[in-house]
Amino acid sequence: MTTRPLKFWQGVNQALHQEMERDEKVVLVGEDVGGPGGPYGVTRNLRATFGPNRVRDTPISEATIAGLGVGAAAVGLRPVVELMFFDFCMLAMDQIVNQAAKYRYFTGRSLPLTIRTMSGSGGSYGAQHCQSFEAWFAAVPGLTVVMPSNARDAKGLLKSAIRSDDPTLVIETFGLLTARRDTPVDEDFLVPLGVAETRRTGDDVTVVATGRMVDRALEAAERAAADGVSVEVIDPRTIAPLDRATIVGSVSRTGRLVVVQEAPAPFSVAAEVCALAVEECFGRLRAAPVRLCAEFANVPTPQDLVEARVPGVDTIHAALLKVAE
Amino acid sequence: MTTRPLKFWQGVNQALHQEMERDEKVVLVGEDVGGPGGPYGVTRNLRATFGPNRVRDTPISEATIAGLGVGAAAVGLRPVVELMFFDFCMLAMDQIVNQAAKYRYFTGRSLPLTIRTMSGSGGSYGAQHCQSFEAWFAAVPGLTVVMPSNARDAKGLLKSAIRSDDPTLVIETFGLLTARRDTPVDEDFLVPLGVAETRRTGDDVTVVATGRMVDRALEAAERAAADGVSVEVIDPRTIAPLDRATIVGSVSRTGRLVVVQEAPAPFSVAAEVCALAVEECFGRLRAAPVRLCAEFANVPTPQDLVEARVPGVDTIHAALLKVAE
Amino acid sequence: MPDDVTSPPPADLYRRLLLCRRFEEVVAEQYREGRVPGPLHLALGQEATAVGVCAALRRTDVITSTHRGHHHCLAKGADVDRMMAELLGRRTGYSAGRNGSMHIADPDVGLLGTNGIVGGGLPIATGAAFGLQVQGRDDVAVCFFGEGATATGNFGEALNLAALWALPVVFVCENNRFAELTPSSTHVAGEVWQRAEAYGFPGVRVDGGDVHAVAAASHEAVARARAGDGPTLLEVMTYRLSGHYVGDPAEYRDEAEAQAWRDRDAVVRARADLAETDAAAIDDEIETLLAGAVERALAAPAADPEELG
Amino acid sequence: MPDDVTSPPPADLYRRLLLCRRFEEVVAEQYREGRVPGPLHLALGQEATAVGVCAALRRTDVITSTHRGHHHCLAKGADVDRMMAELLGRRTGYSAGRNGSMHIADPDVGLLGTNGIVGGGLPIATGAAFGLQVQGRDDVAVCFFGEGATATGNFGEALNLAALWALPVVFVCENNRFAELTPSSTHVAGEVWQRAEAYGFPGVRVDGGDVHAVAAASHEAVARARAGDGPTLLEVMTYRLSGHYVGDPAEYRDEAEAQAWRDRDAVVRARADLAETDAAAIDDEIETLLAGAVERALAAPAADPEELG
Ligand SMILES: Cc1ncc(C[n+]2csc(CCOP(=O)(O)OP(=O)(O)O)c2C)c(N)n1
Ligand SMILES: Cc1ncc(C[n+]2csc(CCOP(=O)(O)OP(=O)(O)O)c2C)c(N)n1
Ligand SMILES: [Mg+2]
Ligand SMILES: [Mg+2]
Repeated sequence: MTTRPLKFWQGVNQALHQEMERDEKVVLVGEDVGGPGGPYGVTRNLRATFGPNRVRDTPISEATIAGLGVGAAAVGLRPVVELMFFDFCMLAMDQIVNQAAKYRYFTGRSLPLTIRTMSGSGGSYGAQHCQSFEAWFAAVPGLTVVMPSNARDAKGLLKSAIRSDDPTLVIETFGLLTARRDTPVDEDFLVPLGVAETRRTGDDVTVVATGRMVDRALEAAERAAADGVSVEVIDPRTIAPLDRATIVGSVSRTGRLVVVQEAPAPFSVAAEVCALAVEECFGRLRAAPVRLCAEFANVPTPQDLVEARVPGVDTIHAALLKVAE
Repeated sequence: MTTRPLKFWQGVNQALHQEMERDEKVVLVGEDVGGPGGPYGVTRNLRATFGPNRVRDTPISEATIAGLGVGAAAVGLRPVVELMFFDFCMLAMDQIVNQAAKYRYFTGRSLPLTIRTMSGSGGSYGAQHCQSFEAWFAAVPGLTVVMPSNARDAKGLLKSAIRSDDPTLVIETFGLLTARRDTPVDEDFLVPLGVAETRRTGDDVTVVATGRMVDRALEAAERAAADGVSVEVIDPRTIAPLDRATIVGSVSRTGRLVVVQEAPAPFSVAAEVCALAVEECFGRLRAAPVRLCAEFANVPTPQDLVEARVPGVDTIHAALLKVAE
Repeated sequence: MPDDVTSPPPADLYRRLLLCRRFEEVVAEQYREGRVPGPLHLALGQEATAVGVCAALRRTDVITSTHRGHHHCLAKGADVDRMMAELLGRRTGYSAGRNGSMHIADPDVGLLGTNGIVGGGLPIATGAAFGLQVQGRDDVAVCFFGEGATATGNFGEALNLAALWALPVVFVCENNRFAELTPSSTHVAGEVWQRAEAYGFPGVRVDGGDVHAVAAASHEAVARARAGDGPTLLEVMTYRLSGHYVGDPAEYRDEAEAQAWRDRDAVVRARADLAETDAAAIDDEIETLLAGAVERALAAPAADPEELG
Repeated sequence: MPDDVTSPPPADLYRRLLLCRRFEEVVAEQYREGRVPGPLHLALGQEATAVGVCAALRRTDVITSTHRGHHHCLAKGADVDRMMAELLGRRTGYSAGRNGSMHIADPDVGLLGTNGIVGGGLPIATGAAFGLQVQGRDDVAVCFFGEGATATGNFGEALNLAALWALPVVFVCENNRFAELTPSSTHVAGEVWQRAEAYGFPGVRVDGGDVHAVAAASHEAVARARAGDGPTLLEVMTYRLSGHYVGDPAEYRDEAEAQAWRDRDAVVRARADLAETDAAAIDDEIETLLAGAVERALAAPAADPEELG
């Protein structure tokens, strides 16, 4: 497959273009997604290409934006709705959790709805724009939750989400919008939902990393290799349903687990991964699993404070050596 | 201390009466809390006793009900706001998570706000009234989250919440409203926030149980005792901040952990407790921790289906014997 | 229901009204027998809203309903047997008996669902209208909700967006004077129907005791929506003759007021429009239908604990 | 600000307007130097809203502000040094430099906070008004928000509840014609000020280019609230001369329209009310104040990574 070094946002944008081209039932709604092409340019050119009927700028009505998706999907569209920041999803929780997630349960019908949002502390936007609560949605029966860590997955997962017949939440990471990864240009390129990617193989320690932490984990793994520690790095990509087999398989082999994420540790994805590991790999664990997470504190605004709150490459590297001891 | 066998709702009601009597800054707002005394009678007589200025029936505006609490606390009251069911809290997430929880961080001031809600599948109310997502709020810096499992704690924790200077979410369990426990009548009786209760001591297995599952765990523990397995039962009571020391202390001693809760397992309180146990007690664990939780499925309406979804005493008992093998 | 029927014959109206009324009365009996899992919110006295509004609708139009929605479901053409079975917790019910009264849906007849969340249907109906508009269909979406729901954030959001996009949606506020255990004065500041004005579309108040008035107002609103002229807000003034739920003694209610509504009962009035023999035949028909529905439901297996979802 | 001053002397008005204007221009310079962490939303051109409204307020009255709130903070009496330090990420700032522009609060002067959530202040101001009412204080709460925020669910909820309880709150919609990168026609159906009517309280539109008009309308609304007569909705028609954020080229804007607003700039007009020497003295005073604020802030230690919270 031909690939191009796309930025994360370009992956998203290409996915939207391709899927809207492919299926006229795909529509896009959200604040500023149309005329302006998104507050961060992610959706540029979609309105110009597909017109104002299919690409609409909404007012600031998060609950109803989500509801637009639920209702439109119920009458036959395949809507993609954007809720700008995860923090704003809090205004749409009823529509996402009580309505969209339960539609199939109540009606027996599919609800091909994709909800896109951004999360994470990469943007110096402070405590009401940078939260990471992907675990919330992962706890809800009926929702698929994906969290791409790079352009390739951003493209492939979003395309899969749009083609999926069930509500899927795509959590994009703000701090990665301009990060590049080689990405197939192909229209048929999909990243399957529910399948983790082993970004690096290794024998001594398993790292499960998400979002903005994947690249850091990879770099720390490189360094650890130089120190003689062989690290496997798994990016779950889909948070719910979690690819338990890949994680359990790896941890069973290495006996050591480090989970790295941008959310604080308590009641998070990292908690679930640790619980999973100890439940499923108990006899094979050679060291206590380690959670490397953001401090359990609000997200500050200045970038150095933001960075002080989340694990850096040095921290990860040190933890890898320590757990491998 | 003189005690009386109060029902759970009576514990809540007594706490409200006592704290409103004690401090005229305590006010109560919510749907039907006033005239009708609550849709389930929990707040009866408060309006008659304290008058319509301090006890108010609101319209169905969950976000603004929570906001009433935030704003009123900011100007010197000590409000208690009721959001009937956890499922309806989804309409108030912004006010709870983005506003209330961050008030101290942004302003440096206290925000003495208590938010009461009910959760759990005890009431045959179906998939939009019986959800258990206490883990969501426990993941938020700045919120205290309590989850009483009986009348005594319902009273003592609510009183502590009202006296606390920070936002506290009190999650009452619908299925327990009429369950009794001996409860001190004393006005000075408080249950401290952040402190677990060891409901039963034992040496072989630690059970951490919450809400409606505590009584079941106690019963299963009794049965297990008859089988020669000595079970310690811990009720965290406060979910955030979790009383890590009590849990870790017990698990370090028994080496075996079973977590029982009414929420499904993935990304839940049980996940956090398991993660905690393996992080802190790694060398002392003698068996894989076990999560006994609701099935990862929507809450149905018929009571037998509801019960089929959550762990019963038999299931817990069997798990205790198995883990102790 | 044939397409584009604007004013159904009196016999049809009576049949539909009676079906709503008797269906709920029969279910309430079953409830008292302990056969209905979950709470039961009846719309006795409010039948004319559902029947009047749905008289203006086609099968391909869609509605969203509420926790108090049996009459909406029936008026939109939901299957009586599957509804009865659902309420009685049977596997032959709409969702295999697992969900009961607050979660009944039948997309095939345009019923997107009753709803346990007050105001939860407002964004969904708005979204459905958007979906219909994008597809160039001339179908419409109707959103039923109580006056209590006008206090929810969803209400203002939905009205604003529907107006901005000229969506083919009719907002039907069923003002039955109570929200749970408190009167509408606890919930509604000003007048509901007037809320539409500020958004630049028509708000209309109509007498919910008069099924013809409801049907006429609905016909106009639906025609407006079909023509691409945007939303309408109908406030149907009605009365909740039942308690909030079956078992609610409703002591907060003024008995004289209730009696006044009983005295102008839409079902009774619709019956009076018919010759007695015709009316009696319909009475029999409905009793037979419902008795059969109960019988078939009770003969069906109960919801299966293995079938969680 | 002394209590119950209804119409501040022209020199005071100019001083306050100029402080808002120059504060933001100075911060914008600092931003371009890379010294301001986080995004910066300026209210250039909108100063008369904040100054006119706050002229009717006491120190013990409270306000909620928005992501675009420097002018509200300053007009309510926030400390210039602590604001400047906060924006420059210094430990001497309002929250030790950790939070920046979108999270500035000073409860001591009645500033409950700017806010990163559009519409987030609506329930809080309503709650504050409730708290004031319960305590029998005759203080009021003022809620500032943009016209974009009128589309949020919080808007309708807050208006309804404030009306039902006759709360002492003034809702001030600062209609600056844009919400992020789209014009108000994307966001507002009908007219904002009219929304109040349906809830049974006054809605008033006022010219935001005229600080006296804003002050007069606010005075009336605040008096109404203090007297226990309930809420008022003020729609102040103004214009966002800045982009959405510093750095936004604002190409979506019609330059002629912007120029028309510049031509009737409230700051310039307020200056014209004064003798030139008086005006020049105020100009100097403000420049000195701001230059000092920048200097003191830059001399202070940066926010401390050890002080997360
Ligand atoms: C968001 C939400 N809040 C509260 C409730 C609890 N509740 C159920 S019915 C009801 C009253 C609804 O009143 P109205 O909208 O007038 O409908 P009616 O019951 O009169 O048909 C309330 C408050 C709910 N189901 N959902
Ligand atoms: C709930 C929410 N949705 C979206 C945003 C992103 N956002 C920030 S400012 C803004 C526009 C606000 O417009 P308006 O209310 O008119 O205020 P203005 O910026 O014009 O002062 C938007 C959509 C947000 N901060 N909060
Ligand atoms: Mg009602
Ligand atoms: Mg604006």
